[in-house]
Amino acid sequence: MKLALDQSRIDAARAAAARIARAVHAEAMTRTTVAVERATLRLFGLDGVDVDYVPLPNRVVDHLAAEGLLGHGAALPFAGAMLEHGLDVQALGEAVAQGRITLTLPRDIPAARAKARALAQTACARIRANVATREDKLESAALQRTPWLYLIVATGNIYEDITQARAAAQQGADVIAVIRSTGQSLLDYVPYGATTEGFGGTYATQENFRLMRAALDEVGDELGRYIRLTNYCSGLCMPEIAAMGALERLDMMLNDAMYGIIFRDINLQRTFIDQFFSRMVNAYAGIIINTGEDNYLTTADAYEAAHTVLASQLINEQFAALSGMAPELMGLGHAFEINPALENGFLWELAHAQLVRQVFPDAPLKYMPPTKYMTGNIFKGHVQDALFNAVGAMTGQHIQLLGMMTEAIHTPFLQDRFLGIENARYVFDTMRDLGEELSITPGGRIERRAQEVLAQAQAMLEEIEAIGLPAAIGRGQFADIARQSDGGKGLAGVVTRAEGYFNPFPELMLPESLEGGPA
Amino acid sequence: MKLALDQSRIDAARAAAARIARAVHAEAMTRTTVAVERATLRLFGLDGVDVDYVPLPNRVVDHLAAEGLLGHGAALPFAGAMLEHGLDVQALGEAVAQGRITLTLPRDIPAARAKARALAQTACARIRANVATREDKLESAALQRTPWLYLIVATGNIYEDITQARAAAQQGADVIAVIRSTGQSLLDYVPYGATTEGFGGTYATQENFRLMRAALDEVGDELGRYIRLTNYCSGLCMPEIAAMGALERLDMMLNDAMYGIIFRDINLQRTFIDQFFSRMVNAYAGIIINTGEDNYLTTADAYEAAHTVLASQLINEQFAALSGMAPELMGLGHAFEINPALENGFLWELAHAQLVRQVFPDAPLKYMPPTKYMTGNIFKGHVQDALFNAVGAMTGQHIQLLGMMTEAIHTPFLQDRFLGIENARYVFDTMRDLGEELSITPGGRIERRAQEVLAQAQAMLEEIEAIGLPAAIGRGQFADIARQSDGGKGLAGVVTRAEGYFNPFPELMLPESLEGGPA
Amino acid sequence: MSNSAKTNIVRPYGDTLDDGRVQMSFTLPVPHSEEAKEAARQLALKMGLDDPAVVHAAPMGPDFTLFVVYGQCRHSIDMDTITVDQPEFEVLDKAAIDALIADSLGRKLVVVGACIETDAHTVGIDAIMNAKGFNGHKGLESYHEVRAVNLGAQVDSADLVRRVIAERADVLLVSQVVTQKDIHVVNLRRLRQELDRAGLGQDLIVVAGGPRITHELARELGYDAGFGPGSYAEDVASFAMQEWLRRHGHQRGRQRGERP
Amino acid sequence: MSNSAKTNIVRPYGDTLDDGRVQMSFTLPVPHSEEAKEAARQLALKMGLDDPAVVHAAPMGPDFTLFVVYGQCRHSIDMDTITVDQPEFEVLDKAAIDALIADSLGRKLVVVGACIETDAHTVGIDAIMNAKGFNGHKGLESYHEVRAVNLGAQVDSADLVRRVIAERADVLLVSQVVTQKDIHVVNLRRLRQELDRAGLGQDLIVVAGGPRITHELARELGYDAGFGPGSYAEDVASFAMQEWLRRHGHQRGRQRGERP
Ligand code: B12
Ligand code: B12
Ligand SMILES: Cc1ncc(COP(=O)(O)O)c(C=O)c1O
Ligand SMILES: Cc1ncc(COP(=O)(O)O)c(C=O)c1O
Repeated sequence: MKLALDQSRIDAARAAAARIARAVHAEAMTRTTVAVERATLRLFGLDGVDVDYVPLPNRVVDHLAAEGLLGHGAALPFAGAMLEHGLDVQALGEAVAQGRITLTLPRDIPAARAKARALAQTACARIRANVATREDKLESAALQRTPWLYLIVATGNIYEDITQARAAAQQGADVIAVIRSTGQSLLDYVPYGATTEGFGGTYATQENFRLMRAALDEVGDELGRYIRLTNYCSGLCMPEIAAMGALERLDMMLNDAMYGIIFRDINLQRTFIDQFFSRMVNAYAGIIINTGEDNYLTTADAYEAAHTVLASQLINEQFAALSGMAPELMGLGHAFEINPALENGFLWELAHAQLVRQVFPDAPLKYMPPTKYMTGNIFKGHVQDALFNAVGAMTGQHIQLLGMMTEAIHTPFLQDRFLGIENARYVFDTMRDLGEELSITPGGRIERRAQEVLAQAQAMLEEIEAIGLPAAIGRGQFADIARQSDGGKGLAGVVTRAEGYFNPFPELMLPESLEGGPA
Repeated sequence: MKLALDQSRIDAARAAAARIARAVHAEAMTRTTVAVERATLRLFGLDGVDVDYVPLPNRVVDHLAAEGLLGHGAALPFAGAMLEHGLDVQALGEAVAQGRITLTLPRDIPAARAKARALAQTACARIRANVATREDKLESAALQRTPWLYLIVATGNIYEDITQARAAAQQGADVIAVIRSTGQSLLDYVPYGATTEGFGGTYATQENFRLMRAALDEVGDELGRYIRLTNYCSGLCMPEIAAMGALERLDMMLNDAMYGIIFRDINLQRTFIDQFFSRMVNAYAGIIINTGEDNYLTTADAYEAAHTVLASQLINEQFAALSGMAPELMGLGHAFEINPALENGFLWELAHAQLVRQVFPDAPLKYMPPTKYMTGNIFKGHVQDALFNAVGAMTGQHIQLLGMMTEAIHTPFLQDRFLGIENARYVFDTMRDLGEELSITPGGRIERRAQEVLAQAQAMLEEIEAIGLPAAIGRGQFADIARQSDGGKGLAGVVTRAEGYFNPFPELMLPESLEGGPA
Repeated sequence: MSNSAKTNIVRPYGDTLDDGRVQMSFTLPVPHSEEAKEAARQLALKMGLDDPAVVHAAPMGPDFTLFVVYGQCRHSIDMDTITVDQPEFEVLDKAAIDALIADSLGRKLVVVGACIETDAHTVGIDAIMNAKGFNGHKGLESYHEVRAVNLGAQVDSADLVRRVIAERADVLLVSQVVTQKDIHVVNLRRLRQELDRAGLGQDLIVVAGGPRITHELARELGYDAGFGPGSYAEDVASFAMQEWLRRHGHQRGRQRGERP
Repeated sequence: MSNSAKTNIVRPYGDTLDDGRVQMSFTLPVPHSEEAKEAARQLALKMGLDDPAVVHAAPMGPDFTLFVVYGQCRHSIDMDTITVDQPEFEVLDKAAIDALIADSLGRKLVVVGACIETDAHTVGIDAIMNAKGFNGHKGLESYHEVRAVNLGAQVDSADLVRRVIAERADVLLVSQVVTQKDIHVVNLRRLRQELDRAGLGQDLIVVAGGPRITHELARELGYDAGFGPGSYAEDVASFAMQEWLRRHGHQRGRQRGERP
């Protein structure tokens, strides 16, 4: 199944997106954020909380901010103090939190820099070891056919999540995503330890990551398969969660350059800085990101706004590239969200899914199920999910987030997930080679629709290029939601880089070709 | 969506089927059956039962048989006696049943013949009036898009059936089939009056036909639509049910040349004679027949035995043609019955449905839902039905018998039907023009499969032609079930036509071109 | 239903009046086995299903089994005893509402709306408030005589109360969509407390809405009305204005709300 | 389930142990309205569901409404009290069964099978009896030491009894698939009477089967065993031979039937 598309339009759209992303990136590189610096400390190995349950990375970064040092980055003052006081990472963090040590700019900058590099190298070694473990496990596991079946767990309790995730794996899930508690994205710190009290999801904590990773490895070993783990690298702590995920061998992360701005009203400047760092870490850790374009279609109309999804994917692709991410890690998101009452809606879904497939031939596309038009009618919902699966099968999607017939009712029950998997497996097996055996009628409705969406996306990107991405977001071009550059949460955490700002990670993690990478 | 098919194969297969049917037909035309003669009397207007609830047509025909007169047909002795005794149809029937009159061969044969013709003309006038009423109602009704949604009711109680049928019509059903009680097909008489005690279905009686017809007309008028009514013109009373249906303005009839032989173990000779007469009546009454090839796939495997469906359809087509039926009334049956666990099963279903569509371009194909592989898992079942609907939408089927998610559990509940309709409407609307917008990859799996099935059907028909249809059925070529010419129920009701056998209906009902039609 | 005229006692309907048929599905945390099926059957019996048939039982991993059960429900409901607590108002159209406001207030009706606390599901409140509306029903922003202030997602209760005071709101609309672990109840309680603390109990009309919000629940939590799925701006506005008139001593024909 | 080791009392499981969640759907013969939804909710309460939520209500024509309801079931089941009445036998394979027959009878075991009265669903009985079998499990016809006589569909009970006598059958297998209005019970009773009348109570082993036949029901109706969905020839043959041995005074290790 192939659409005849005008390659020059694709190229032009992509080039516009590249220029859009570069403009934002250049601006972002002149600043840092509290979250980037906390993530740096976490990668150094700083963990734990103080008596008030405030994480030590927050304590240290807040301290640096109070001392007016944050523009220099956390790495130099912290590494310098380690050398000066002869303390290890954790001990120094605790000392700072307890007010026993005040951080300063190190006198011996080169030594501090070397120390910071060494700490970063240790982190990188651990992350590389995780990558190697993943590769080993994948090699000895049974071959995984695409699409991978991606299931969410969302009980709010990590232990109950584990029960659910084990069962889902046994039922055939390839990927488990632990949905985060409502509201965590607005916390300017990462909660600590194993948690059992989330709403609509479970807190993302490093311990929860570790527990779930171990459980999935265990059940995967039993089943002779590798079960991928996903969490949310999103919100005010995006870079820290990237760090935690890299350290705990997560395999995928929800991570979008614009989602937080639009859907969580997180400050735009903050988000662009944070997403760069977090994607760099994700790329280095071999973590596939999942972008969130599907969300646009929950507020805007999926038929009218289809082109905004493509435009946003092209922007996300270019931001990811600037973070050193290969296309093989770009799980660009899109969704089956057209009103089921629309005549020929299935044709438009097919057109869109195939368009995206062809515009991003190497990306492990993530295809999202119907949510907005799901209702309490679970029977009809199950059929909506089946048609979603059919489009996935016909267009060769890579990651299929399975629809739940109870989408409009509750976060999934164990049996909802089981029935969702059964639905998907049936459709994918019975339609295995259908995509190959059907062609799209040239010049027909499907092809014309895809061409139209492509043309609209190109036009949109050219318009955004002219006014700049922040202005475009300010006009509500995505998801019908408008956000201003100075609005939203977390702007206070954005700091202009001082002369001599230093962070050891870009040098180690970015490919040579990129700005900030190894010289 | 079009398959490249070798037209010469289709022509050869059809020609073989024509020769097969003609051979059987020639043989059948030398005999009559108790059911044909009872149907003749019913068309004359004979109705009612005796004190033991034995229908008067049975009493009269049994009497003729006892008198050794049945080989002459019922028409002449009966019409002659009417003249002789000056009685009307009903009075004469009652007199015979009460033993007050003994029927004989009329002395004045031409007068009796004229009387019989006059009675038949009255019947034909009533039937033509029914056809006109149907056409009027269809004209003033809202345009019906294909596929027509065909729903069954099967409570066993005609009044409860009416409640269900009304609700189904309100929900969107285009066709209502009243399923017959288990075992009625083996009764050698038609029950009488309104009935409330069937098992797995409701008895087919003329009164039940009338009640349901009136109810559907009423709800159809309310809705501004014409709701078609279907019943079973099958079993030992096939010709009588055809007569009843024609008189009560049914719109469709399950009516197959071989189903009774194979699935009800009804005698083969009896069936071939009965089916001719019943189809002639159906054709005259503008009643679409539904053939039963779908049933083969409930005992034989749907993938392995796909070609038997096509071969049987070609035979049914030729038998129907010999009864004067136009292709527009041939609702040839086929089904979506491949094991859902079979990889690429959907492709083979698509291949088959499209093959049948192309081999019979003018026939209102009747597409049957999954039944055999339906289980107590209603959720999966609903998805199986959705994919069945998808094939129906893509291949342009004409009559879609809707699947019920509770197929493996019980005859449909009201809500099962509602959800089945909702499923179908969603799929048909969202895929409205999908068939047009997709082409089948030339030389691919789907096309090769269709070609293979066609070739197998051709080979099978050529083989059957060589040995004759009765022998082929004797070898279990259809549905893996073998039946012998002299076996099964109802052989005793077959009578060789005597010299001077007369039945007024063929002359009035058959087109000129056919044997038995007007000179 | 011709038969049901006789009596108002109803039972579930499969394919025959009063056959009581219901379908159920559930999971038991036990391995798939004959014993598990029997347990499912007995559970259905306890629920008052006669002749329960376990028509499907599937292992979901080694520890859980899924069941589909059909049975005949012994229970019935007397429709004559059913009363539904619904907000009392007559649904007016946009023009009538505008006219009513102009007549009675002589100024614009101020409506503040928000999706509170951690909840970011704004589609529902937007459907009511934004000009565009929902399903062809225009939102409050498009009403001439309404000043609609939609604060959007994740609005902290305390902030909201400050804003209500600042805007001199007549009506406050609150949306809650996430209900896991009854978080919506917690959030709505918290807001009610904040409102009470600020002394906003008297004049302000406070309405809650969302897919799992019922009028009953809203009343329990101290709100003036609750609106569920399928609500439109004109419903809320009609209620609010008629409530305003009631509070301010005006009279109007009362009638149970009906969707047009 | 780590937790459930503590106790054997189980409740339905949604996403948390003992949350009791169940799904239901049913129809009420009333028009779609708020009152109808309330009736559905109250019905769920009567069934012992706490906090029932009517998540979907759709009019099905003017007289009926469909409901989907979720709720938390108050009832629980103590797994320790569950006993299942099952035919007692050890499942042997084809070769072992053949050997057992040859050893014990010294002649072929004669098995007559039929789908009785109006029922024409032969696929089930064919699955057990015909050589081809079902799901890769060969049927009795293919057993060396079995003489299998499959009479097929719609066999009249009186005819069947005559045939059983004529064939000197050891085992009679009866299939019943249509169950509407309990027609299977009527048919099976009738056959049992005919068998008794013919004095076939003692020696003949009589087994019933079909998708809604349970061992319990079969025993109630005077049959030696009942087999439901998923039965294979070896199950029936194992049972029959072991029952034959019991009746003829042989002993064998008894064990509850388990699918291989
Ligand atoms: C769209 C959507 C989102 C979007 C929201 C975008 C946005 N800006 O609103 C995004 C993608 C951001 C999102 C995120 C999440 N979501 Co969400 N989401 C949905 C979804 C698909 C549709 C909701 C919707 O828009 N409905 C359409 C509107 C028009 O309907 P409505 O809200 O009911 O409003 C109507 C009435 O209720 C009423 N009404 C509503 N409010 C008010 C207020 C007043 C005053 C009045 C009078 C009337 C009224 O009038 C409206 C019009 O008739 C539902 C599933 C579904 N199909 O329902 C899940 C769902 C609501 N989400 C859910 C969850 C858990 C989340 C997350 C917490 C998941 C996570 N952990 O990441 C996040 C976090 C969000 C947060 N912090 O709150 C769950 C909630 C489960 C539960 N019952 O607790 C649902 C049910 C999905 C699921 N099955 O898991 N979600
Ligand atoms: C195939 C089929 C038919 C075929 C039958 C062909 C044939 N020669 O058998 C045809 C098309 C002819 C047919 C007709 C009818 N059918 Co039918 N049919 C089915 C269908 C689709 C599958 C049944 C089947 O073959 N299952 C596969 C076999 C292998 O499973 P099984 O029978 O359960 O057998 C297994 C076990 O139960 C057990 N077993 C069975 N018998 C025995 C016996 C012994 C001794 C032992 C040990 C074990 C055993 O072992 C088998 C292997 O594991 C079902 C729906 C469904 N999906 O279940 C409807 C179904 C059974 N039919 C039904 C009905 C109502 C009819 C009709 C009455 C409809 C009508 N009014 O026209 C007719 C009349 C038939 C008649 N006179 O009996 C209903 C019965 C409803 C009910 N519960 O009462 C069903 C459930 C469909 C529905 N939802 O309406 N049917
Ligand atoms: C990219 C992305 N991040 C995050 C989320 C989840 O929201 P939250 O930020 O509240 O965790 C989503 C929604 O599914 C998403 O698509
Ligand atoms: C042609 C035909 N006749 C009749 C029937 C129904 O069976 P019975 O003959 O028992 O009414 C079917 C089955 O669906 C059929 O396809």
